[in-house]
Amino acid sequence: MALAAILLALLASPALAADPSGDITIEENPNAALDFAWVLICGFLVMFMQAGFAMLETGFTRSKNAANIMMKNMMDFSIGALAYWAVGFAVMYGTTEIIAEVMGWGGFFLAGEAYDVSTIESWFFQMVFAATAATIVSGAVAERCKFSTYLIISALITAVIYPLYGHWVWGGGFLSEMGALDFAGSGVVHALGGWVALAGALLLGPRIGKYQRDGKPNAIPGHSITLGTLGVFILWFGWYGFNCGSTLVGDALRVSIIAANTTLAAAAAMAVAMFITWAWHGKPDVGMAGNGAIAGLVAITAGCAWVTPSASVLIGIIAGFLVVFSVWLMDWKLHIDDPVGAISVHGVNGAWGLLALGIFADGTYGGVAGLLHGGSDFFVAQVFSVVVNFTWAFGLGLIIFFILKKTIGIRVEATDEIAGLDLSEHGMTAYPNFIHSETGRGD
Amino acid sequence: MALAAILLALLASPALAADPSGDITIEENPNAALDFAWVLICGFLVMFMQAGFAMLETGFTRSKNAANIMMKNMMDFSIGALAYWAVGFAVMYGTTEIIAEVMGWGGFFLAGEAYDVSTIESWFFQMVFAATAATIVSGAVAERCKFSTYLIISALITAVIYPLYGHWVWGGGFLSEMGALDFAGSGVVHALGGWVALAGALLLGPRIGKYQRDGKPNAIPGHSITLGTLGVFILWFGWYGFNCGSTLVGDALRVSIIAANTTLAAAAAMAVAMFITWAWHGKPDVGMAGNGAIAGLVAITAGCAWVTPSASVLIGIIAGFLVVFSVWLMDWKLHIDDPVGAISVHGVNGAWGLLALGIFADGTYGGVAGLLHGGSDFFVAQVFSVVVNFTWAFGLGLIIFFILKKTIGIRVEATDEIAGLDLSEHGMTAYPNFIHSETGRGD
Amino acid sequence: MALAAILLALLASPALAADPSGDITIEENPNAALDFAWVLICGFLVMFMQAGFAMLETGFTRSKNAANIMMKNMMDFSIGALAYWAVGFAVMYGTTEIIAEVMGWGGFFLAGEAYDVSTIESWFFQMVFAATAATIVSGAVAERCKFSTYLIISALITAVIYPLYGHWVWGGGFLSEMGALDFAGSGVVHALGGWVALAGALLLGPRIGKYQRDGKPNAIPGHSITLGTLGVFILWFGWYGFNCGSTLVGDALRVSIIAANTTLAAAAAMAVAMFITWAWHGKPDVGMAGNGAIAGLVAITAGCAWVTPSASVLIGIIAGFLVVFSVWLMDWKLHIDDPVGAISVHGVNGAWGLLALGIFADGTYGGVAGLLHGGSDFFVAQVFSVVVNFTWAFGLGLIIFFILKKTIGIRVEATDEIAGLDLSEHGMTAYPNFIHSETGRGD
Amino acid sequence: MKEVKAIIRTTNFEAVKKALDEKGYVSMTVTEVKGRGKQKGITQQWRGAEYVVDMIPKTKIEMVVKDEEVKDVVDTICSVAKTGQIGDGKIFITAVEDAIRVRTGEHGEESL
Amino acid sequence: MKEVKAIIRTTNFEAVKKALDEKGYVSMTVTEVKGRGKQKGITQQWRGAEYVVDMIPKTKIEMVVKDEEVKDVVDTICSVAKTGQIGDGKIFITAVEDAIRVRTGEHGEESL
Amino acid sequence: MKEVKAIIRTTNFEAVKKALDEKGYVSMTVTEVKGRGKQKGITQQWRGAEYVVDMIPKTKIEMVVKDEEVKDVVDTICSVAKTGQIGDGKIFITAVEDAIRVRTGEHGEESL
Ligand SMILES: Nc1ncnc2c1ncn2[C@@H]1O[C@H](COP(=O)(O)OP(=O)(O)O)[C@@H](O)[C@H]1O
Ligand SMILES: Nc1ncnc2c1ncn2[C@@H]1O[C@H](COP(=O)(O)OP(=O)(O)O)[C@@H](O)[C@H]1O
Ligand SMILES: Nc1ncnc2c1ncn2[C@@H]1O[C@H](COP(=O)(O)OP(=O)(O)O)[C@@H](O)[C@H]1O
Repeated sequence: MALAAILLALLASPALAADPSGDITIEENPNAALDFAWVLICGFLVMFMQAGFAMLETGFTRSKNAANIMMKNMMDFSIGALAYWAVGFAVMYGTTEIIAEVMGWGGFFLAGEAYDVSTIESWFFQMVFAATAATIVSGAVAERCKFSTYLIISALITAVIYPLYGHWVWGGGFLSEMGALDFAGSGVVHALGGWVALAGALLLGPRIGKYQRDGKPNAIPGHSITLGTLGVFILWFGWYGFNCGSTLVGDALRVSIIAANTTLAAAAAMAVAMFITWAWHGKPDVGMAGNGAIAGLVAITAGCAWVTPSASVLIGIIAGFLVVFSVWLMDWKLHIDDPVGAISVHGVNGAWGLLALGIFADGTYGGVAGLLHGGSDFFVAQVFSVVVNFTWAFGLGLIIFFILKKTIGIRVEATDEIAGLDLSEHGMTAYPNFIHSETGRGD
Repeated sequence: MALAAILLALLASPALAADPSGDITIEENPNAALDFAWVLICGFLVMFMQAGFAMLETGFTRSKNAANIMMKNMMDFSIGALAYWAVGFAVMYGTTEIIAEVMGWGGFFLAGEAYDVSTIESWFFQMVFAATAATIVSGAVAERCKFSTYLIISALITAVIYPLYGHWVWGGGFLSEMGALDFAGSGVVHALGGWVALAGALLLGPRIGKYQRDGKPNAIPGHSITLGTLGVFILWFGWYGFNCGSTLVGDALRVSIIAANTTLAAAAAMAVAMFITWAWHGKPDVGMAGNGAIAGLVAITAGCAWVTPSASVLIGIIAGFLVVFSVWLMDWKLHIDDPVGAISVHGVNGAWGLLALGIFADGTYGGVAGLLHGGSDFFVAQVFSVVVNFTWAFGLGLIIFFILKKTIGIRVEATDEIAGLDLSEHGMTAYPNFIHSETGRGD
Repeated sequence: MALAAILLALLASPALAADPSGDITIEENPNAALDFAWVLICGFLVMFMQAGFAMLETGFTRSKNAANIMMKNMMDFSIGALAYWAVGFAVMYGTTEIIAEVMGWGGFFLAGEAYDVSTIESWFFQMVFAATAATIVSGAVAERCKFSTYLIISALITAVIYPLYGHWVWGGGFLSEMGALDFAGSGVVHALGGWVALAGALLLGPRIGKYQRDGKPNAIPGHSITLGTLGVFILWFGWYGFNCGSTLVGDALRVSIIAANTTLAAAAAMAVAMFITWAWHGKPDVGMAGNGAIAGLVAITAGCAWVTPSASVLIGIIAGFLVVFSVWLMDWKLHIDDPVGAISVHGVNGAWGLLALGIFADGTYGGVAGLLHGGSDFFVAQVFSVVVNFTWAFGLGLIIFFILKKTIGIRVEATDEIAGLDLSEHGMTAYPNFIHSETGRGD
Repeated sequence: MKEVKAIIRTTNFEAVKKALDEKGYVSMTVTEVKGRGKQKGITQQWRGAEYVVDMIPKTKIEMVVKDEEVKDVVDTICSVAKTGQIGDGKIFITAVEDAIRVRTGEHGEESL
Repeated sequence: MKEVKAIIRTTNFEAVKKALDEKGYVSMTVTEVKGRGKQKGITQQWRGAEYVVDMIPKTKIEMVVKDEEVKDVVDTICSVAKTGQIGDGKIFITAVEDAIRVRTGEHGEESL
Repeated sequence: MKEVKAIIRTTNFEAVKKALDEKGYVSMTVTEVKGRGKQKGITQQWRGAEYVVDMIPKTKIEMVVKDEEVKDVVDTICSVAKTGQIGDGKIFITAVEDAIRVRTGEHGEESL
């Protein structure tokens, strides 16, 4: 009802639009044509990452929760887009000067002045980023989080958590004023999503059956390695849009190096993650190779425009180590149950990405130079950014999950969890024409 | 043989080509470079929607028909491309003036004057649209339609049904002269496909087991929610090409608003469809959420360039209601068995899209203004367009399916249907390494 | 360790970079912006073909090897990208003049002069091609090749086999000097990959159970026709990047004809392959239709820029015949076990593509005219190119597989093969929540 | 008590279930199996080659019933599952010594 | 020797397995089945419509044990698999005439 | 009539089927099961961690044969299914009271 009223008001409101047709913009800047084409196409690719997350996440979890995971991944994009349209974009990039260091204001519902081709181009690219941040959480809370609660989390991430931090780094806020940088969002998107995921996984507790009485973790294998791997490929594909589109213009030729760096970091991290498991357990691990690739992509995202290809390989190698080590740490030491490794992949490597940028930026592009090239101030700003990022996302995540836990609840009933969320939350099974089996796990 | 003769004739024919190298075109219009890049990339995305349709359709139907559905989806693109090359494009956009109000003529087999970079750029983008119209039918006739018959339908849609109606709206025919508009094809592609699908589903009759003796419908759940959802994501991704590419040029900056509108309508429709099922049955329905998203995409397709983001949300909300209601109507009242909801998604919402454009177009782009902004004539033209669209597609669909039914037959034998079309039509099973089960449906 | 040393050296090395920021390049050539956007986006699409190969290959093989196939497809891209970064690109396009007719030299690790936006743009597009060549082999050696050995093969293809032959055709080597052409790589990528695959399949021998005592082949059906078909669609989609991106510039308007030709050849080949199986076995074969589409794509790759749409249809028709015939020949006469048909699709049709270009090029673009249009010299050059291509790829493939066979071994143990490579090579199963079955094959 | 184990065509299962249902025989356990008997397999095709699948998917019904119900159950199954063509299936009868209802611990016929 | 055939809730299987394990009853064969009995099905939904699934996935355990072990096995299963709600399952006991260990060719009880 | 129920390694199934076939024992019903016995599970890995799978996929063959055929069938299965390593499987023999061919309604041994 309230929504209907708002919509009617919006439809009736006098058009204060800036340049809704684009005629003025293109006249003033003929290059805008290529800029728009570039940013939009890259944005489409980023949107497609939603499919990648959905496939990766469902592939790495059990078949009895597959439909629930599909639903979460569809709905976080839906809710995310709507929340970012209504509120998120306005507090991230709104240009009304109130407390510009902390948050923007203006352009709610993309109405009024925001009804402008350039503003909406920016909205579109940012919206797919916001939805990415939201969807990361889905993996860490999989197989036990209540669906209704998850919708609220998604809305909060895209309306508040992401936009505010995003404002600080990309919207002219205090982190950017301090000189902190994040080219395509290792911190703004990935670490932020990863740390909220950490808060969620922590407060949810591990899945039933994940830990033995003595605290030894059980492996709970995913139900489809083929879909999981498809997810890895789709994410990698979409990531080119993520990183390369973050030039935001069509004539920044550095973009070829961004594409190469993106590839090399992912390739190196995947190879390293695979070789570690091979050395460790005697056999190369398929799931960890997939995690490794995404870890490398996350780690290069902040610095992709400012480092060399060789540095990218190094960043990827370290990402490969980090992801394997972090997954082990979560599982065996911290006893935080993260079904798909979202925290290790996005949180840990997102933070590493920010630091890596502060270390390896070589000064050949935009004058951004890291520690190794004399930029110690810049490195300090990056360290600070990592701390703020963690504090904000993890802290706010804890608060939100805690409040939700005490109110509507965050976790399904034990019997529902054992029966599977597909049945309990959606009254269906994902694969009704196949005979299932979960028997066979030793404990 | 006949084909071979034609091909030889084509190879031997003197080159009357206009500008096959593109040298003249680029000289006359340097912007053509970006135009071509834009339209082709968007066309690639539209082509990829074929994968989305295939996944959605197979995910929402039973495993015993999965290979047949794959085959239909591959072949309708193959046959569609060939039919549109041989005939379809020529009758849609052929420039020989005979009866231009009704049909075009010229450019068969892309030979002669049509051997031109601009003509073929247009052909490519239109071909992927034609194939989309064809593939929509596949979902509604799934699990019982003869494969051979389906091939004929696909050829007829892409060679005749789509091109003629398309000519009336986009090729300078009588509907466009009346002022009717359809930016990217809610009517030309989706409603058209949906109404042919309606004719097919009607004449085929419901699947065995769909209705109980008392007329109460049974649910026949799809065999893979993960693949079905992947289909939704792929379609959504491809739809950006569908809508944004329909600018047909690279420098129409309004395209950012098109992308935003596309997203918002789909997001709103998906959320609404989900919430309705939640309120209705107590649990949010995954399949209906997916249907909702596509319904929103279909509904915004006609108006995406001419409405505001807020109007798009409203269009999406109504699409969400429409799809849930229409699916219920087909199942419970009209007893038309549409396994994947193609009629409700593409037919009903395609018509709604045409009307919505006539209502909400706000006049800020190209001067297109709907009912709410003073364009009552335009609205009337849209209503007329809806009627013509339905009459043409449903009427011709009925005639064709009827003739086929009386001649080669349109439906497989009952025993073949029960055994599954994979076995009966293709002598195979889609998942030979898994144990299947169809038992368990109460009736 | 050695790698670490190299990386450190690279990080420390003085920047000899040409134009790492792109400022000079864009100044000198403002068109570079569109060129970069075009080539990179097309490159992204080509990268996505990796997902297509993975899906097609796993869909067409048994579930007990699905994880292994995922791993191979991920790792060949990883290893391929790294090998092409370290070595491959340098020997393919390196500009130091040593023996330019045979190989390039320079730009190892993309360091020094190669740290340049144009060079790296070229690297990116070539890297995804190199990885495609590598991944082709995966299908032919599936279900029995040792994983460790496969990694070595992948590295050799991307570091040596592909770059050297590529240099001869695209890098100014002796084949290009003779006038041989290959627009997007029917020969350079596909036939090359296909002939290495032939060598591999030959030396590995058939899978256990493939042949009966009397030499009659058993069919070993793939485990997921839906994933296999998804692979076909993804490949087709990515192929537009492959062929259209090979213009390497953004303003070659001929690209629309390339897209059309690509579509038509694939469509025709798919239809023909389907109809042949229909006529032959009484039922249209889904797997062969998929193989047919890819065969058509491979066959048009060399000539896509230089032939007419009608010729493309003819090339596709012949490709459809060739693939069906060749699969039959491998299976029934040569007894070479190629689980997914990689040799027939990529090898045979890659060679056909080179010849077809030599026959049908019509002279309207770049003056390239084939046999039918008076270019008999050119045709001879193409024939020669086919021979060199086969000799190089098959010969070197034989040598490498032979050496590996005699040293580390190329095939897993028989018991491991029967149990499946997922278990034996990776200690896992791809679908642990489903009941599997391999029973039921008559022999 | 006897166990009636019927292996029937999967495509006949729904009809058999309904027929048993109407006669009051509700309880059953069903397994998806593969089998072969007189029926010597069916021909399938794969990428252009034909081959014979000799283990054909069937549905196995296990019902433990009272001795006096056996004949009726068997007749009901036979009447519905019969197409007259090879592959209709088999029914096997074995003795069951005891039956226990897990929920209540009841033994014997009353637990069925 | 007797065969204890227990059809239980799939969600109880892990607990039953562990309980049997602790009592030393390790050997078993497990099949994923569907079944119905008193439990008249569960309601599911599909694209906005509700429907009843009457064949519910269950897990079938087959264990061949010595005559004297039957009671203990049955009791163990019952104690763990019992939730008290309809659908807990059934256990059937049949006589087994002989058992053979494939690996050694041993017959009878020692082969179990 | 007896039912021979053999639980064997899945990887041995094709060979067993062929051996039985050659001796004229064609009819059988096959189920994919999981089981454990002496074989205490196999180690697998998942995203960098190892774990033990204790229910191992096996194939269950059910054949109802004439009393006098039992020994030959058992011997045939044993000879082919034996690898000598733990996990080869078990064969159980039970009495079958009657058999009915659905297609014809025949009873007893002639229906096998
Ligand atoms: N002796 C047997 N033991 C176990 N299962 C059998 C036996 N005979 C037949 N079956 C099962 O019954 C199914 C149908 O048997 P078949 O001989 O093909 O049918 P029909 O009774 O029409 O000749 C087989 O696929 C198999 O599963
Ligand atoms: N007479 C029977 N014959 C075969 N299986 C049975 C029989 N009765 C019950 N079952 C199996 O046991 C399962 C549970 O039975 P049900 O009657 O629902 O439980 P309860 O014992 O709690 O009443 C059923 O799903 C079915 O698989
Ligand atoms: N007592 C039993 N009851 C039911 N099934 C059994 C029994 N013993 C063994 N099995 C089945 O036989 C399979 C092989 O048994 P196992 O003891 O591992 O082999 P082995 O005979 O070589 O010691 C098991 O996985 C299980 O399915």
